[in-house]
Amino acid sequence: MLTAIVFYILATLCVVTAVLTVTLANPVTCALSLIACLMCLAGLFAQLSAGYVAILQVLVYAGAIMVLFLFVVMLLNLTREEADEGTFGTARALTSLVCVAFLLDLYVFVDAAVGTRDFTEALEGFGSLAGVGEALFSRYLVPFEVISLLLTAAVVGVVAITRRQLSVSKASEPLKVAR
Amino acid sequence: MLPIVLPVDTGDLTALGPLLAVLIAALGVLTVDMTFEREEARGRWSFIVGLVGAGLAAGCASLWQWEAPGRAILGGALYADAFSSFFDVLLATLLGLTLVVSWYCLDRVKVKPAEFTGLAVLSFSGMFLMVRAADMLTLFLAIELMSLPVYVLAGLSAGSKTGREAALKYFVLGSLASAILLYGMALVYGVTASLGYTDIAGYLATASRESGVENPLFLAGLALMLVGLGFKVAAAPFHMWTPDVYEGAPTPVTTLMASGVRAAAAAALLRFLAGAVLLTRGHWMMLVWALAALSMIAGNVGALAQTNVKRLLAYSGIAHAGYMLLGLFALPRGAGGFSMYVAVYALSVLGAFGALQWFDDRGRETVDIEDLAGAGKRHPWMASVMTVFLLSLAGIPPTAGFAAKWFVFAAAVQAGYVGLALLGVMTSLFGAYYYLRVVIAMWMDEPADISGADQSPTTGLVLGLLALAVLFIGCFPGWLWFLADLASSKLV
Amino acid sequence: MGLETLIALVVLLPLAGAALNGFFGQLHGKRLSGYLACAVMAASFACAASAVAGLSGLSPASRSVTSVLYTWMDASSLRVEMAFTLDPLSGVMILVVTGVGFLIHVYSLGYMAHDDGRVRYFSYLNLFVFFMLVLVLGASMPVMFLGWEGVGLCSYLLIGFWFEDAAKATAGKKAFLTNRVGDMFFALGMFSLFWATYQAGSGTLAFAGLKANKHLIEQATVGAVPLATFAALCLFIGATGKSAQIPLYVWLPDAMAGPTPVSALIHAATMVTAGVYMVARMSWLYQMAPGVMELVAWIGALTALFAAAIGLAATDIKKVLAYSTISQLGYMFLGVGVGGYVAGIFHLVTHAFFKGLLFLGAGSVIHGCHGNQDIRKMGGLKDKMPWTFWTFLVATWAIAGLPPFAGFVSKDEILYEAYNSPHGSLALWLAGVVAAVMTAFYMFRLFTLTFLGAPRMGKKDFDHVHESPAVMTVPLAVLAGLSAVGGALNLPGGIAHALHLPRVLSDWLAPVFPVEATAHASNEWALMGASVLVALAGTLGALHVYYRQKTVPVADNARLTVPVRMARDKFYVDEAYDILIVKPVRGLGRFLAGPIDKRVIDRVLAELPPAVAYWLSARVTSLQNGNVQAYAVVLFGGTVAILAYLTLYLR
Amino acid sequence: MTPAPIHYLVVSALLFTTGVVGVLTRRNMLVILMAIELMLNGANLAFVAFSRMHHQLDGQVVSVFVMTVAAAEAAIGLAIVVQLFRQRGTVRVDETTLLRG
Repeated sequence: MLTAIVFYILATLCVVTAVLTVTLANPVTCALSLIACLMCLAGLFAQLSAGYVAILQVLVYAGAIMVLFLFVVMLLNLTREEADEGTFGTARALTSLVCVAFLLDLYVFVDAAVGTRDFTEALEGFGSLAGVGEALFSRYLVPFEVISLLLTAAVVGVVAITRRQLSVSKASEPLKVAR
Repeated sequence: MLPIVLPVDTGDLTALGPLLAVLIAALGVLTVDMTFEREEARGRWSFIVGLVGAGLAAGCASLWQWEAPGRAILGGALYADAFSSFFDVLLATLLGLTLVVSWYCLDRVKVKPAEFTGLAVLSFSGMFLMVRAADMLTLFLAIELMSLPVYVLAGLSAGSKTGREAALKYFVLGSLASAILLYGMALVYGVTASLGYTDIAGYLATASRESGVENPLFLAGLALMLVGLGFKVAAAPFHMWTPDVYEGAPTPVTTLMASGVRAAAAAALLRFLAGAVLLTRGHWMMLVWALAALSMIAGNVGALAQTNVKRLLAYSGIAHAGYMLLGLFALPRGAGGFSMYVAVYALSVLGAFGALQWFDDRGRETVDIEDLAGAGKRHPWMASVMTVFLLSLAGIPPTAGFAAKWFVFAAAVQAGYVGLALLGVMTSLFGAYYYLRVVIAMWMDEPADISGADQSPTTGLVLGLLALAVLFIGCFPGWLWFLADLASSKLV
Repeated sequence: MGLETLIALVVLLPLAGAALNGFFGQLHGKRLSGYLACAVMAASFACAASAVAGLSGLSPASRSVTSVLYTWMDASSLRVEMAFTLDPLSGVMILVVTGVGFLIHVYSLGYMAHDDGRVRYFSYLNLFVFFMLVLVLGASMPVMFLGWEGVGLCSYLLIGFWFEDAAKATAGKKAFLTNRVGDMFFALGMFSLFWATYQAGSGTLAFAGLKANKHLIEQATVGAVPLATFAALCLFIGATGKSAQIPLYVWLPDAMAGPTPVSALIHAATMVTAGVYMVARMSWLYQMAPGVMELVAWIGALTALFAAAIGLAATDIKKVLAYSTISQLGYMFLGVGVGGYVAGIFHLVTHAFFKGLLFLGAGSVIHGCHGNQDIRKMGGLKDKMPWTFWTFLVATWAIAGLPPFAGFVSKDEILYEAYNSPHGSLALWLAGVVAAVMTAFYMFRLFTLTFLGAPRMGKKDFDHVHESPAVMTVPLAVLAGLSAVGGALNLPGGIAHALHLPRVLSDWLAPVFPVEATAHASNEWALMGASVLVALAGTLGALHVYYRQKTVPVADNARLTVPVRMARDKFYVDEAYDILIVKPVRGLGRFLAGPIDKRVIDRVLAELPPAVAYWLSARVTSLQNGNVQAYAVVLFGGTVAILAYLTLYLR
Repeated sequence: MTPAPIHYLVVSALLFTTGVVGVLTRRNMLVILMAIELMLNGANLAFVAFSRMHHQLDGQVVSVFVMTVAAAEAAIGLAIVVQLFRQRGTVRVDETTLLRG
């Protein structure tokens, strides 16, 4: 019973903050509600016996990615007009309707497939750091290596794309700063 | 403490040779980038390292025992089979050619050679992974590894007005497509309880009709994955980004996007649909049918009104995605046609963009057809080379494009999809029209003030050899078909 | 040398010449490139002649030798070999192609002597001959298609060889477009034939294989239409493109922009006859589709009439010849359409002689007049250019259908077939006869205006007119000889019978064509007499108007009667094409390209259910061009559509 | 009522769709990037829920990877947006429409 109550609270909060993220006008408040949403999601992960994922969710998302977002939002220091979105017109309403259709479709599929299924009792240690860690380093060794490349690519990419600005201002010493 | 057993054995490493070669080259380029002080040396050495990597990759791939049965290695994350070797050779060739034909153009479009080479090689390592991915997770990561550097590359030109816009558009749409792909993977995982292709195929083979391919969740997941992969091969209606991004990105980057990225995406699509999913179920084919038809129509019709060569090639690329999909209708025989089409298209379009770079001596973002006017008079050699590539794209004998089209059309006709093949024949009429418009402009119009005079002879030579190869494949397509068929028919 | 080797050599020698000139031409020099090109042509002709001689040594039933170079494409059940078949029909064709081709190469040595692009020119010309030989020798439809596309390509390259003015570029575009329409139908016909044989378990595209499986093709249908009819129709539309028949003829007159020897070789003697050859090659298929045969005959007859009518009013020497080519091609189609395959091929051969000669003669005139092509500004060239004059007279004589030259014999045979064949009719014959009058008329008009009468050009220009060098006049003389005696190849049945002479071509081609010999009707002499009379009428009419009355065509539209003016403006066909086809196609392109990028939502969604559309449009217009979100909406819309389809499917 | 897989999947679908709505309708590129994060998280929730349902760790592992990918994607995306902002002085997608046709 308690699980159910917690679930409904978390789920409601999660969805409401998600909706707020895409509807609020100010990017800063958008980012903040996204953080809230991700936190609630971490709670849901925990409920699904994914403790490790839940912790990572808080650390990586709320701790790192969203900070990056907030940083950029502040950096760009958008003026009022820039940030302002204008009214929610018919085209957007219609687009949203398409999305609702998508949602309904999705629900039909999901409900037909797993509508009646229930969770079985979780085994001891399911979703723990040890379990996930072992999977990461055995079965998922290749993806794990790929992710390191991916991060390298991201770093190189970001450096490359932002370096230009630096070299414009400090032409003599472009690289040392970036690296 | 849990015993952690790394699932690596030395036999696997030989199978991974091409991938490792490119990975090492990528790291080598990064090292070079950090080692040398002078921009020029950085550029030159990273270029050399990249080329060596491509050469090694091609060499390793061709050492593979093509007749050997394929198997999953490294804990089931990657495949080692003839299919990946076929695409290894292709991708290594594309990488080498991309670097060579772009080399002299980078300066003009104000992209630093070291950055271009580094990101291109990284992107290519993603492609090498894509064609051998054996589970959905690896596939997803490989796609991201391929895409992220390209997003950056599109916006890398310092002087470009449109590069960053192209990068943004590509990024936003690419991320949207990736997310859709990921959601599809989640749904498929929800049904099959596994990420591996083999398990998915096994599940489908054993499951009853109700819970198997007819499972609604599975269908929805497949559809979403099709969207994600369809985006990368630029099949309609997921193609909208192509013209804008191809036009806005610097031409060397467009070259890479049009050849390498799409070849890898097509290979991954074939591997997934043919290997993991038993594709030959009627209603499911209807979807592919619709995508193929829509792509052929949208691409060919869209290209008609274009005056910008890059946009024109972008639209035509959409049409080519449609022709490729034709090969999917006659599995398993069509698989060879599909792979061959991908290879021929990638080589031809790379040549076309390479020649475009050669002509565009100022590194402009837009190259209009009229800019090429009279090229035949000023640079008859290069104009001939460009003509060969365009004819190949148009599918006119005796170029490779005709042979490739022949195989996919024949496969579709044999499988009974006559209507679609006829649609292909008819839309390729449009194709001939717009490609030949460029040809006519080059040979019959008054010369424009395009000089291309101080162009590199090396680039010209490489493009000339590529054109000869395209003609050679057109005259003797048998060996390529044999390899493609050998590599692909076992997937199914 | 074995026959197979000879056949391969016939094809490959011109390719080698093209490659040598193309790759190394700049090295071995401009002068040498021409001699090299001529040498390979001579060698190729020699090989062709000995191959045909070898073929004639075999028994008539076994006169079909296939030389397989290698397997071109092998997609499991469909195997296409790069193979060439020499049989009596292709034998005739290769002799014409290499023989006339050789003469035109020699002529080009003189004609192109001062052109900087000579190396390129000879390289293209050799390449063209190669593709033409592939076309006629190809043992299967795809190989023929290879040649079919290849000759088109070379033709465009050569049309655009001199690209000083924009009109030539437009000419090239027109040629591309109309030919591609034809090519598409060719491909459709090819695929439908493959489909029919594949369905029955023996998929093939080799001519021999298709012919052997003709019972399968006869049984197959496309919807309610017999497949044979469908395929024959598609192939014929393809032929109209290549052979410049109604409605796809518009490109040929414009193709005259190229150098004149090119017009002679490609747009008169060889390439444009490919359609006729193809119909003859597939004669067994056409026999299964009598309706299509009738269409072929009528299209041919109408084209013959229509083009001859335009020829009456044209004033450019090459344009007159171009329309006359279209008209003569119409005759050939009339011939094959009524089942007179031998007659059609015979006319093809004689036409290659005299039309090649006419074009070369015209080239000599243009050469001598320093580029002037307007016959209103010529006249009196007779004494200045005696060789050209006499040879041109022979050719004009021949094409006008005056006995005893080649054109008379072959045209007479077509008219004879048009009247007497089971597929023929009085109406077809009449159309042919009327066209014959017009032909004689406009040809002698051309001849008179060019060579006779007083010069109508400036005195200074006239003084500079000179005869062409021997390298050009000798080919003229050879072709004149052939045009004069070529009729002996296939004497009219009555004459042959009376003199106990063989009908060489008929006997030679007998193994190839379906045996449907038209009995020697008693009306043969009457028909022949009628032919002579109409040819004479046309000739005398032209001489009367242009020689006796010294009429010169005028530029002023007001003084022309309406039909003449219409004829001179080509019946406004180009304009009609522009309005009916070019503009719609472009418009379609714009219309359909628009939605994809421009105002995506605006157009794509607005064209969907109108109720939704109107509601949308106001908001939609605010979405700008190139808006990434519009693209995203289409992407996601596609996704939703797929899911919706699956939902429906699951129901 | 104890939450069953379907409940989590509904939440996941809602998150994903909300993200799509954001991508399709918001003009501010930064918010669009956030919306993409929402979509990825929706997929993650589905993975974790299925993982729990099947009693099998693969789904959780995927979600860990996806977080990393999201970080990389966000970094690249933000860098592109910042550069575009420097060049054009705007972060509105409807104002970056030079490329069209």
